[in-house]
Parts: sequence; C-alpha cells; structure tokens
Amino acid sequence: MIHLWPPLLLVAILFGTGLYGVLARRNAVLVLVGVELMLAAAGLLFVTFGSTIRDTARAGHVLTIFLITIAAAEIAVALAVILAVYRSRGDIDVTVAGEDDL
Amino acid sequence: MNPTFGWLTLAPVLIAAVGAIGVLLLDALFPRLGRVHWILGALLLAGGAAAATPVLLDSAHRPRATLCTRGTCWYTVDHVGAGLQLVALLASACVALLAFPIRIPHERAPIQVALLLTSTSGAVAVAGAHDLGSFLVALEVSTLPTIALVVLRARHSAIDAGLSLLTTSLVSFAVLAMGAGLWFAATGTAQLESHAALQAGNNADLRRILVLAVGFIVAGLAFKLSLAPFHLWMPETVGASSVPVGALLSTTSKVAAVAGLVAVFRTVTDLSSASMAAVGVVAVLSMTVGNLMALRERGALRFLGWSTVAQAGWIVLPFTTATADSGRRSAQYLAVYILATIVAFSVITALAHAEGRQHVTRIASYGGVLRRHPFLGGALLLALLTYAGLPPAIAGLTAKVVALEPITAGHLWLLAVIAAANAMLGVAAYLRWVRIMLGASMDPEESDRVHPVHTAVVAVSAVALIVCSVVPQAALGLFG
Amino acid sequence: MGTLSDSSGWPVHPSQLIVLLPALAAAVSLVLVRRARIPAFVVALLGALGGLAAAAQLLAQQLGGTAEASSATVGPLPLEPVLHAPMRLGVDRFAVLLAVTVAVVALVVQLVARWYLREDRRYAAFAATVSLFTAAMQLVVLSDDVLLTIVGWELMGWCSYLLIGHDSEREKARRAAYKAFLVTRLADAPFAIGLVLLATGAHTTSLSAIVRHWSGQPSTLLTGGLIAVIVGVAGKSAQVPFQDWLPDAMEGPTPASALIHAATMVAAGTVVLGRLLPLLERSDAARTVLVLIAGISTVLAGFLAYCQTDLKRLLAWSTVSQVGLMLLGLAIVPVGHRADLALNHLVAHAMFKALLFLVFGWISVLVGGTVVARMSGAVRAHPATRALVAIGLLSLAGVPPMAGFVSKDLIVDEAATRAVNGDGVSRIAFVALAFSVALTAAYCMRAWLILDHRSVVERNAALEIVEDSVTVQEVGIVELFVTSAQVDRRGREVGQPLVPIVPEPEPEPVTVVAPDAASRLGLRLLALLAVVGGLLVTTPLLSLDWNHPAWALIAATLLLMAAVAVFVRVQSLGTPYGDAAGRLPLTLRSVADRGLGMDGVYVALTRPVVALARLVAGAERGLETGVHSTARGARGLAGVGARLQNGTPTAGLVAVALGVVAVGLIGISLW
Amino acid sequence: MVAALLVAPLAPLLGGTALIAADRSRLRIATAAAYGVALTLAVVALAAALLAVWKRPGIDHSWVPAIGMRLHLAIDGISAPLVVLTAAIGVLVVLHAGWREPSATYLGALLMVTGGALATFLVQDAIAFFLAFELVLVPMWLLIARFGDTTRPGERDRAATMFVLYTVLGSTLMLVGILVLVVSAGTSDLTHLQTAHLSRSTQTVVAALLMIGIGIKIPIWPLHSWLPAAHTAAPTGGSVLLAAVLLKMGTYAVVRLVVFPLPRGLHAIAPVVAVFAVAGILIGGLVCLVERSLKRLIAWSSVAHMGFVVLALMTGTTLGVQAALYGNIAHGVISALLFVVVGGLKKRWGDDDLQTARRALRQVSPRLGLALVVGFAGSLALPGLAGFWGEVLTLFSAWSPGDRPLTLFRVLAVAAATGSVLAAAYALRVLRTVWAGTDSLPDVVTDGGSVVAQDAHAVEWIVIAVLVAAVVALGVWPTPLMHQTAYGLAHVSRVLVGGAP
Repeated sequence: MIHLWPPLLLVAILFGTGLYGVLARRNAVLVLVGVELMLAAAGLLFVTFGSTIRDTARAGHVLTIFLITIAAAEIAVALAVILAVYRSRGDIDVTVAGEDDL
Repeated sequence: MNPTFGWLTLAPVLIAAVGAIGVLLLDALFPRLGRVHWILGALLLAGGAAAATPVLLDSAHRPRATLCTRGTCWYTVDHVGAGLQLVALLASACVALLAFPIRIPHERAPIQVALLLTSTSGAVAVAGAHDLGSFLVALEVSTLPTIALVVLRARHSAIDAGLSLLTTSLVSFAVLAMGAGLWFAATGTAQLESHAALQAGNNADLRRILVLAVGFIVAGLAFKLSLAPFHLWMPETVGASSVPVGALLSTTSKVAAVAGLVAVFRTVTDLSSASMAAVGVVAVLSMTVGNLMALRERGALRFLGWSTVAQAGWIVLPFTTATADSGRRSAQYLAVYILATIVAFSVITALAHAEGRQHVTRIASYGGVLRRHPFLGGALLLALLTYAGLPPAIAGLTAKVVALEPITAGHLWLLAVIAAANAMLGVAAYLRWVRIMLGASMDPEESDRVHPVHTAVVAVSAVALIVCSVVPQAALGLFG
Repeated sequence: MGTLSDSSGWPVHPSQLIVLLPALAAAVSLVLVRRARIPAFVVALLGALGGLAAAAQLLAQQLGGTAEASSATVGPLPLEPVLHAPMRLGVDRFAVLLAVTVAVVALVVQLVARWYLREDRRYAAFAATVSLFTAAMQLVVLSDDVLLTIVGWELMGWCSYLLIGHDSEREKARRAAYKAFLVTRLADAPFAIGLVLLATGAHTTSLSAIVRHWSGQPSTLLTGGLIAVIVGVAGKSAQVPFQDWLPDAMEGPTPASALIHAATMVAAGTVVLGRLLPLLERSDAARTVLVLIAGISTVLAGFLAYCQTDLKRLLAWSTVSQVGLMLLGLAIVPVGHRADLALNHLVAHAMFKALLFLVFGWISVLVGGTVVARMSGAVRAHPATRALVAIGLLSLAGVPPMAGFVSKDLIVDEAATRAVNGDGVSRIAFVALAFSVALTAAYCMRAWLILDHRSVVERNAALEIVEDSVTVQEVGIVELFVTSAQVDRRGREVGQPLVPIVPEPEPEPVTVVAPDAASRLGLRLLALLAVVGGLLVTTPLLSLDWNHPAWALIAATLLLMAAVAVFVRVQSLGTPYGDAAGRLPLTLRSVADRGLGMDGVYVALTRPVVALARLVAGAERGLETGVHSTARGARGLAGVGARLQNGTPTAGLVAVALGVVAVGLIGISLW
Repeated sequence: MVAALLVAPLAPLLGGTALIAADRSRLRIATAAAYGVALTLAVVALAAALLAVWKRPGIDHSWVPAIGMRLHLAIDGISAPLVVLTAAIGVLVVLHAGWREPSATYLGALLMVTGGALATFLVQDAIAFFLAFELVLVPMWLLIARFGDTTRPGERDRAATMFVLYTVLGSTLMLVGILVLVVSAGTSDLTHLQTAHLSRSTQTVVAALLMIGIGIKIPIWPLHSWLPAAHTAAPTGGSVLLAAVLLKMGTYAVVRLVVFPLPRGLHAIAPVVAVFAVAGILIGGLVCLVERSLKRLIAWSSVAHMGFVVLALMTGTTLGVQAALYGNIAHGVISALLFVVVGGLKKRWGDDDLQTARRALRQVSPRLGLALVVGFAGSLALPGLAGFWGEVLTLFSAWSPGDRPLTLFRVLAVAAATGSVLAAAYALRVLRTVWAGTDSLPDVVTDGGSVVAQDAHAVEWIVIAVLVAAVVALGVWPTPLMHQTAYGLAHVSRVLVGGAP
C-alpha cells in the first residue's frame, strides 16, 4: 500500500495555489486558471481515494471524469462571458467595479 | 446489471431537460417563432410540475426511487424533494410567462427559453440526486445557464454582474468539488447516505474530515443560496439582469441550493446531536447583513437582492439543529419565500413593462403606485409584508414560526434572540418601502396598460399568496 | 349585592341607606340636574334628609336593640384564598351615634350652603360634592372593612379638594386645594400600607376580624402597622407635621369648611382609630407616637389660633387643636375600654364647630371678610348672630354646662386618673391637655372680644388700609404689617400730623339677603345641640362614668380658664379692634399667620422631588434619543458594509474565501 | 353561537381590509357611507362578542398542522372582560371618528386593530395567539404614520416606526418563548401549556425571554421608549386603541404565557421584573411632574399604571392576578377616556402644551372639564372610580407575595404607594392648570350658563359619557368583574400560590 500523504500534500498545494491565484490575479482568465487548479485538486483527491478505497462502483475515477467534464463546460461559458466583458469595456480586470444600472 | 429506469419518476427532470433541446430543435425548424417559445417553455414547465405531483399526492409518503443498481439508487424523490421540484418548476413557469411580453430580438428567445429549461431541470434534478456525481452535475447544470441568462441582457451592467456571478460561482463550485472529494475520502462512498456518514462519524479522524467535507459543501451551496459571506454577487446581479431573470435567480436557483442542503444534511442528522454552529453563524450573519444593507438600499431590484440574502438566512436557520425535519422546515420557509418573491417580481416586471424600467429601479419611484395600479400595488404590498412576516400576510409569519421552532426546541437562545432582532430589522427595511408606496406619487404621468399576461401571473400568484395566508397549510403541507 | 332586606322588614338596611342616599343624591345631581339651582337644592336636601331619616331609624333600632350588627355593600370580593373581603358595614353604638351626628351637620350645611352660595354659578356642583362628601364620611363611620374605610377615606380627600378649590377662579383657592389633597394623600400612603399590613396579617379585610386576630398576638409588626395608620390619621386630621393644609383650606366656601372641620374629614381619623382601639391599647409605642403627635398638635394649634389675624383661620387652628384633644382621648383609654371619650368629644365638637363656622360665614357675608379688622364688632352690628356665636364659643371653650365642657372634662378627668396611676402616656397627655384648655379659653375669649368690640365707626377709617383676607401665601400678610403704619385707637396713623378727618361716607348698605328660615332653624338646632349635647353621656350610646365627677379637677380647670379669660380681656384693652393678640410682637403674629412657615417647609420638600423629576425626564429624553440613534447606527453600519462591497468580482471572491475558511474552522472546532 | 366567535374578530378584520382596499382603489367611497359601514361592523362585532361572552361557545379546528396551530377559539373568565372591553372600545373609536372627517382607510385601520385585538383575546392556541398579536401591528402603524400628528411629520414617522420595530422585536422574542412552551408541553392549547419537565434554568430563560418580549408591549420600564412618542403622534382613535387595547394584550399575554405555564421560571425572575415595574411607577410619576405635553403625560402615566399591573402579576398569587386583571381593565377604560378628552383638547387648542395659558376648562367646556376630572381622578386611583381596586389590591398582593422574597416585595409595596402619591401630584397638576385655568386670562362671559360652543357635542359627548359611566361603574361595583376573573382563575390557578406567608 502506497502512502497517502504525497498525493494529499499535492492536493493541498494545488488547492492553495488555485485559491491564491483566484484571489491575487486581476486578469479574469488567470482567475479561471486558478479555479481549474482547485478543481484539479478535487479531482486528485477523488482519484487518490478511489484507488485506496474498495469501491465496486469505481466512484472515485468516475467522479474525476465528471469533474473534468463539468470544468470543460464551465470554461466554455466562462470564456464566452469574458469575451463579452472584453467587448463591453475593453478589459477583463476583475478588480474593476461593475457598472450600476440605477 | 442494468439500472432500473422509472420514466414517471424522472419525468420532472426529463421534461425540462428534453424540452430545452426540443425548443432549440423547434427553433432550427421554424426560426421565426420568437416569443412563442416562452409559452411553450411555460407549458413544458407546467407539465413537469404536474409530473412532480404524484409523490405529493401519495398519502403513504413513500419516496420514489429509480436508477437503482444493486440496492443503491442514484435518484430518489421523497416528499420534500417532490415539493421542491414542484416549487422550482412552477416558479420557472412563472418566469417564462413574465418574460413572454418583453420585446427582444427573435433569435434570442429560444436560446433564453432553453437556458431557463436547462437551469430548471438542473434544480429539479438536485432534489432527487443521491450521489455526489449527479449532485455536482445537477448543481452546475442549474447554475451555468443562469450566468448566460444574466449576460444575455447585453447591457454593460449586466455583463459586469455576469462576470461577478461567474467568478463567484466557479470558485464556489471548486470548493464544492473539494467538499465532495473530502466526503468521498471520509466515507468511502459516493452515495449521500446517512449510514456511511454515521460510520465515518464514529472514527475520530474520519469525523474531522467529514465535518470539513460538510463545511465545504455547505460553503459551496451557500453561494447559490446567497448566504453571507458568499452573497456579494446577489444584489448586483439581480439589480443588473432583466427582471424575470432576477426572479429566476431569486427562486429556482434557491430551490437547487436548498435541495442540495437537504441532501447533505439528511445524511448527517443521525450523526450530530449538537448544533451545526457554522450554519447558525452563517444564517444570522446573512440575515443581519441582508437586512442592514436593505435598510439603506435605494434601488428596488437591489433591495430585493439584499432581501433575498436576509431571507436566505431564515431559510437555512432550521439546519442549525440538523434534526430529521430540518430539511422539511427549510423547504417550507423556502416555499413561502418563493411565492412572495414571484409576486414581487411579477409586479415589478409588469410595472417595468408598462412604465419603463427606469420607473421601477428606484424604491422612491413607487410612491403613488397604489393609486395608479391599486391591484399591482396591493400585491406588492402583500409580498413585502410576507417577507417582513407581518399580518395580514400570515403566510410569512407562519414561515417564521416554522423556521424558529427548531432553534427554540434546541434551546439555542442566542441564535433565537439574534433572529428576533433580525425580524425587527427586516420589518424596518420592508416598511420603508411600504411607507413610500403609501405616500404620494413622484411621477404622476399616465402609464401604458399592464400586459394581460403579467396581470394574470400577478393575479394567480397573489391569489396563491392570499390562500396561503388564510390556509398556510397549503404551502407548508407540500412537504408532508 | 347580598340580601337586600333585614329582619326588621325594611327592604334595605338603614345603615346601607345612610351611605346610599347621599351618594345617590350626588349622582342624580351630577347626571340630571347639572346647572339648575332649585332642583339641585331639592335633590341635595332630599339626600341629606333621607340620610338623616335612615340614621334616625338606625338609632331607634339600636336603642331598641333590634339593629343588625352588619350589612352588606357590594358583596364579598372573590379574593379567596389569599384574602377574605366581606365588604360589610358594621353597626355598633358608635357608628350609630356618629352617623346621626354627620347626618345632622350635613343637613344644616346643605341648608346654609343654599343661602351662602346664592349667587354662585356652580352651586349645583357644590351641593352634589357635599352630598358625596357626606356619603364618604358615613361610609368611614359605618365601615367594618378596611377596603371600605379606604374608599371613604380617600373619597373625602377628593371631595375636600373639590370643595376647597370651589372658587377656582382664584389662584389661592387652587393652590389651597392642591395642597390639601397632596398633603393628605402623602399621609394616605402610610395609612394604606398600615391597613394593608393589618389586613394581610389577618387574611381578612374585616375590621372586627382584624382586631380579633391581632389582639391575640401583639408584635412589632402590629406596632409598625398601627404607627403607619396613625401617620395617615395625622395627615387627614391635620396633626403635626401635616397640619398646615387645614388653615389654607379656609379658601373654600364657609359651608364647606364647616363640613370638613366639624363632622367629617378631620374627624375621620378618630373614627378609624376608634375602631382599632383594642389594638392600640396593646402597643405602648403606638400610643406614645399618638400622644406625642396629638399633644404637640393640640398645644401648638391652640397657640397659633390665638395669634391669627383671620378669625376663620382661628377656627381652623382650633379644629386642629380640638382633634388633637380627641386623639389624646384615644391614647389615654385604659385596656379594655372603648373609644367613648374621644367620640363624645367628636360629637360635641361637630355641633359647636359646625355652628361656629356657619355663623362666621354668615357674618363674613355681612361684613365682607373674616380678618380681624372686618369682623371687629360684628356681633354688635348684627345682633341676630350674637347668641349663636356666644353659644359656639362657650361650648368650644368648655364652659359648663355646654356639650364641650362635658366631653372635654371627661377626657381631662381620665387623663388625670391614669397619670396619677403612673401611666407615662397619660402624663404627657395631661400636660398637653392643661395647656390646651388654657389656650382654648384664651382664643375663644379673644374671638369674642373682637366680635363684640364697640368701635365700629373707628374701624371704618382703617378699612382702606386693610385689604381682603390675605391668607394662603405670605403675600400681603407681611406687607400688611410692614407697610401699613401703626394706628391709634381711633384708627389714625400714629405720629402723623393731625389732619382733619374728612367724614368717610358710610359704606353703601349692602343688601344682603338674610339667611332663610330653614338655614336659621338649622343653626338654632346646632346651637341647641351644642348646649345640651352633654346629655349624650346619659344615653346608652355612650358608656362613660359621668356621674362621679372629680369636682376638684373641674374647679381647677374652670379657675384656669377664668384666669386666662381675664388676662385676655386685659390684653385686649386699648387695641384698635379689641384684639388681645394685637399686643403680641408683629413678627410673631406674621409668622403665626403663616403657620410657622410650614408651607415653606412643604415647598422646600417638593423641590428635590421636582429636581429629581427633571433629572429623570432628562434621562428619559436621552434614552429616547439613544434608541433613535441606534437606527442611525444601523444605517451607518450598512454604510460600512457598502464600502466593503465595492462591486468588484474580487471583493466577492475574497468574501467567499474568508467564508470557506470560517465555516471550516467553526465546523471543526465546535462540532 | 359558534358563528358569534368567528364574527367578532372577522367582521372588523375583513370589513376593515375591505374599507382600506376600497379607499385605495379607483372606486373611492363616500366618507359617510364608509362611516356607516364601519360603525355597523363595529356594532356587529360588539354584539357578537357579547353573545359569545354570554353563551361561551368554543371552536376547535385544525388549521396549520405543520406548525401545530389550531383554530381554537373560546372565552373564559380571564378573557371575557377583555373581549367586551375591546369590542366596546372598537365601537367607541369608530363612533368618535365622526362622519365628516375620516377617510375610509382610517376607519378600516381602526376596525382592523379592533378585530386583531379581539382575535388575540379569543384564541386559545398559543401560536395563533402570537399571530393575532401581530395582526394589529400594521393597521396601528398605518394609523400613526398616516393619520398622526400633522404638525411634526418627522416625529410622527419616527414614532410609528419605533412602535412597529419595538413591537416586532418583542413579539418575536415572545414567539421564541411560545415555541419552547409548545414544544415542551406537546400542545399549543393555551390552557394546557404545562412545562413541568423543563428544568428550572430553562424555565428561567424562557420566562425571561417572554417577559422581555411582552415587556416591550406592556410596556415595562426600561422597554417603554416607544410608548410616549407613539401616543403623542397617534390620532385620537389610535391613542385610545393603543392604550386601552394594545397594552392589555401584553398583560394578558403575561398571565397566559408566563404566570400559568412557568411558575418556577417566574419565581426566579419575578423580583427583578417587579423592581423594574416599580421603577416604572416611580419614573413614570416623576416624569409626569415635569412633562409639558399633555398627551405625553398621559402616556407616561400609562407606564406607571402598567407598572402596578406588572407588580401585581409578579407576586404570582391569585390575589395578585386578580388585582392585575382588574387594573388592566380599569386602565383600559380610564386611559381611553383620557385620550378621547385630551385628543379633543389638542384638536381645539392646536397643541397640547401645558405651559400655554388657557381659559379654565370648567368654564369654557364644562363637559370636557368633567370628563377630564373623572379621567385624572381615575388615574390617581380615586375610590369609586375604576382605577382604585386594581391599585389597592396590588398593594395587598405585594405585601403578601406568596413565596417571593418578602422584604423586597414589601419595600416595593411601599414604593408603589409612594408612586400613587406622585400620581396625585401630577393629576392635580394638570387639573390645576387645565381644568381650573390660569389667572392671566380674563373670564369668558357665558350667557346664562348655556353650554359653550367649544364643548363636546354629539358623538364626542356620547363617547365621553359612555366612558365616564364605565369608569364610575367599575369603581362603584367591582364584584361582577372580579367574579368573572375569579371564576376564570379557579380553572387554571393550580400554579398560583395561596398568599401571605
């Protein structure tokens, strides 16, 4: 049985890096990258435990594939929105306040 | 072994999901149908709602399960779940009808209808999801289309709000996914089952992971429910998107989140006799922030956004004690809230359509509404009083009773007192609007006639609200 | 309502009627009559007559031994099991005697009031108030229940407020009424507490049951309760230190004064203490308090009466003094005896004091005021009043064979006997009595000398400088003596060059309608009773040892009185108005006129209360502002929130991150 | 018979709603017609209430099983007097509005308050009680905010808001307490709320929550800040309802929800609450000594009077509850009378400042003067008027407070007696300046004693006369009402203590 701690450490690092990226980056695309890192951490967690836990449904692996799929869908929507934002105001800086409609 | 497949049980999800594809196909075949799609969508949703009723009518309260293999089922609808499905479908149907009279480019209508149907099907599916996979997928299916719907309004403000919604939702989903991973790590199963949770709970190490998992899942769902501090997108988005989409965000989205919470907390009730302190903190924080911000908010739609934040606090309040009927109570409060929200948004849509959007975005411009449109004004008044929990809107009051009861039964005095103080704050916020409505008119010019579809939606939902005020059991009884 | 018939076949027990009829008269008058004079008088008269008739009937029953000892009022209050509240009237010989007395005085007052207030627009209200007052006093007299006693007690206070403030156009009347009610109400608080203490201890509000209960167990609690009651009595009876409201109460119309002073309010304390006497006898501490209060009051008031510039106020102070005598009569009663001494004096006092007040009122109408300067020589000018005044003053002074003599002498006799037997309380009482007797004789003599003064013509010259009765506030009284120069016997200023006296035009003969026959008849009845009232001791209504008089003591008393009278006569010689007190230093007289400045003390006492009230009101304003500012605070808080939420997606993300961390931490640490 | 139970609250509630709706909509109805309708409805409600009090029917239907709320209406000896009082005051305030001035909305709001209060006293279900308790809020708010003092709109709006917010906070806290009671008793039947198995500490917490919550409504010092402002700003009808009906709901709630179900909890907190009550008596009295606004003065006197009621309740004895219930009704009638009179005066004067020199009321308006005298005499608990019995019996009960700390309660009794001296002082202060007038103005010459034009006439005089009669009747003959409450108490007073130690 392999040790659990290296993959778990990696999960933590990935998640932390992703979160940091999300919080620190001003560019919306880079924020997106951060989110992807976080999702990757979750996927790694699933895979790790999917391989250690005796699970007939192989849920860990299946769920990882689910996650990847969802992430792809998200990226599609996200890029569309970012494109719209860029067209609308010429930048994709997430630290800029949105316009008010009052 | 092949899984079982119960068409009837799955019908509420399927009608909406297949309907979304159908609408797109129809548009491909008959490109110039335009706004008729909304009617179609509303009919589909109503059909879905009808399909959700058999569980509710079952006097034995047996849950219906399907997609079962080897004794585990991926889709189970119990009474609470079916009730939530019904509420979500009906709310979406109302949104479709509200959107119908609004003039938009022909080609955009079918897309929006499809997005609405998709989002609704996701929300409906959450109510039946019993495993992490469908749980995550369904939640995301219900969220992503709403982002698109917001952005599709194509105003600067809407696009900016869309970006805000997008980033928050993505991060929240990541957190949710992490929570799901931790759950899997703790329990070793992808099923949201209580005996698995119970097993994990008995092991000190696993218990900690389990708690963290639940915490992450709750945090991820809290975004959707716009609980503080995951709420900042809410007022902005509701204020910037078109009014029916705002209604969708305030209603169907919330159903999906509550359904998710119900699924999670159902598994941990056996585990926790103590209070879920974190939920309590989030709940009262939400109420307080929502009410305080609503107190000074000048925009009507944003006000409703803040009000939703505050109401979300009340919605999750029952989960604090994590007892067997927490989910039911939460759903009951949600139902009343959604009814009031539909009324409020219907009135605002109708007014915006008749008088122009610039006349409804400020609370100050509601002066004299009761004179110009006694019927619409009266309905809005009733909705606001329902939010505030003041009779004659008894429905709102009974909902507050429902939400408070587990807290008091659990002797969580501090929480109860803060909730009481928030009841007061809420009244202060809502009465501000009511007072303006009772006051004199700001802009006396004549308005167009209110569109009959809008009138009908307002009438039906207002009557439903009145019925719920006279017989609150009508709303509360949906969930057994 | 209990049973409405008694064994004698009457539909309603006479004791109930005694209270009910005057009360009914008041109600009918207020509701139906309102402003018309004649109907108001008829109703009031019927009430008074009915009350008297019922009292007479009760008297007959009592003498015949057929009176029922108890009758119902509003029915027992359902306060079981904490408190038994039968709410019944109790009929005994005292109650009967007093009821008759009150009814007689009330009747005469009603008769005279009609004449006295013949030009008053609010006569109807006055008559109704007098009726109500009568009913309240009768209730106290007949009550065998603490609650009923309090009802009558406070109701009298209110009626006195209305009567004293009857001429509410005058600030002085308003102030006097306010003062009277407030001072008595202040004393009512301990009175009520005392009665509550006694009643709750006995688990019943029935006075007789309370007496039975506490007789068995003397205790400090009992003493405390009794002292509280005594303080209350001191308030209502205008004893030290509450005495000052009574002279001011002279602002009321004279018939009202007659009622308040003679038979009702000030005497009520005696009645209540008389009921509680068996308890009082057992508590030496309470007796001491009583004898001190009453002793100081009777001497001080007697002295002040002698000094007054206003003869009506002289009567007022004499009332204080006489009530002190009655209370002394209660304090000295040996264990096992009843309150006969005090009640006998109460009855006698009621007769002569009512007479005196009414006659003085009559005179004041004739001469236009009650200050010495106006009253001087009045009975000479108006001979019709002469005999009445003489009888009244003689009886007040206690000259044989008047009623006042009999009643006072019996008290002195008893005090002497017990003092000799070594009772400390009685010794104090005896000393006070001795002073009181002398002072009474002195002020009676003085009053008579003034009223009987010869120099009517000379008085006219002085009239200009003497304004009307200036009584309540110090306004006028001091100035009167400071600014107006000394005058000689003829009323001319001393030390001024003699100017030829321009003959003053005789004052226009004011056409005063003489009191009608009924009023005069009433006065004569009172005079008669003031003379022969002493015979009361021979009736079975009182059980007093009257046929073994201590002749030596009587002789000594009479000698003392005679000596005082001679002294006063000598003093009065050569004064402008025949006023013996004119020889007293001016400062003393002005201080005495102001009741030794007691009013100032009262005012000073209210000052900290008002200051406290301002403080509290200010604090409450602050609290209200504070509460309001919480609203501002809430909005400010929201403003802070709005600044945090600057509308950027990043702000939302930061909040989400913080939330995740917080939820995780709280979940792990608290679960 | 059962219909009477339903008609009594529903006729004014629905009728009031309809009137308001009709006034809002395009079909504005004539004021006279609205007045006729409102008066009819109020009278119907009164008739139904009387019938219900006489026949004592009961309804018990399931209503909202989800929260255990039942439609359970009944009357017992404790609620009967309050029901009659409320219905009668309802008729009087509508009558007093007159047919010329008021809008249909005003009348509708009056009716709704009446109906809500009737519902409060009629329901026997704890949760429904809370609901009915809240029912009066919005119409009352409407009365103050829309029809209140027009001279100072800012103050008025603030007063209206304060009223609602305070009350909502209080009633929500009360709801928390109710829910604990209901959960622990397993029933929401008001007469069967037993919490025997709750621990002493829990009982204490619940009793404290309830007392704070209800204490806002009563109000108990220092939770009273909303009251003076609300009374000053409210229109006459609103003030009357507020004082005569709404405050009574608070004391009634204490009896039903604290005194009976939570004896042990009450025992723990009674001394504290009693001290606050007496503080209210004294502070109310003191403020009245210097208060310039007549309406505020009466509001403050209400604080003092309710202090007596609460003090009596805190003794937890039958005598105390009797005293409190009597004082409750008495204060209802007296304060109604005072507010009608003072409201009329304020309208005539234009303000209600006591320091403005005015002609003597007893000359200018003898009827109003008489009513004012009766009102303030009642306020100072003069025997023969309604206020006396409650306050004197309060002294009795505080002197023998069952199992409460004896010395403390006796000290409080003495303090309360002192408070009644203050009551005399402020009552006479008002009478001296208002009723007897000031010297600085010349006498008005009235011709031949005819009633002056300014005096109360027509409906105003009828209302005043009825209230005066009620004040006197309750003072002169207290036994019927006491028997009512005694009968009511006998059925539920297992928990009450016998009395003196």
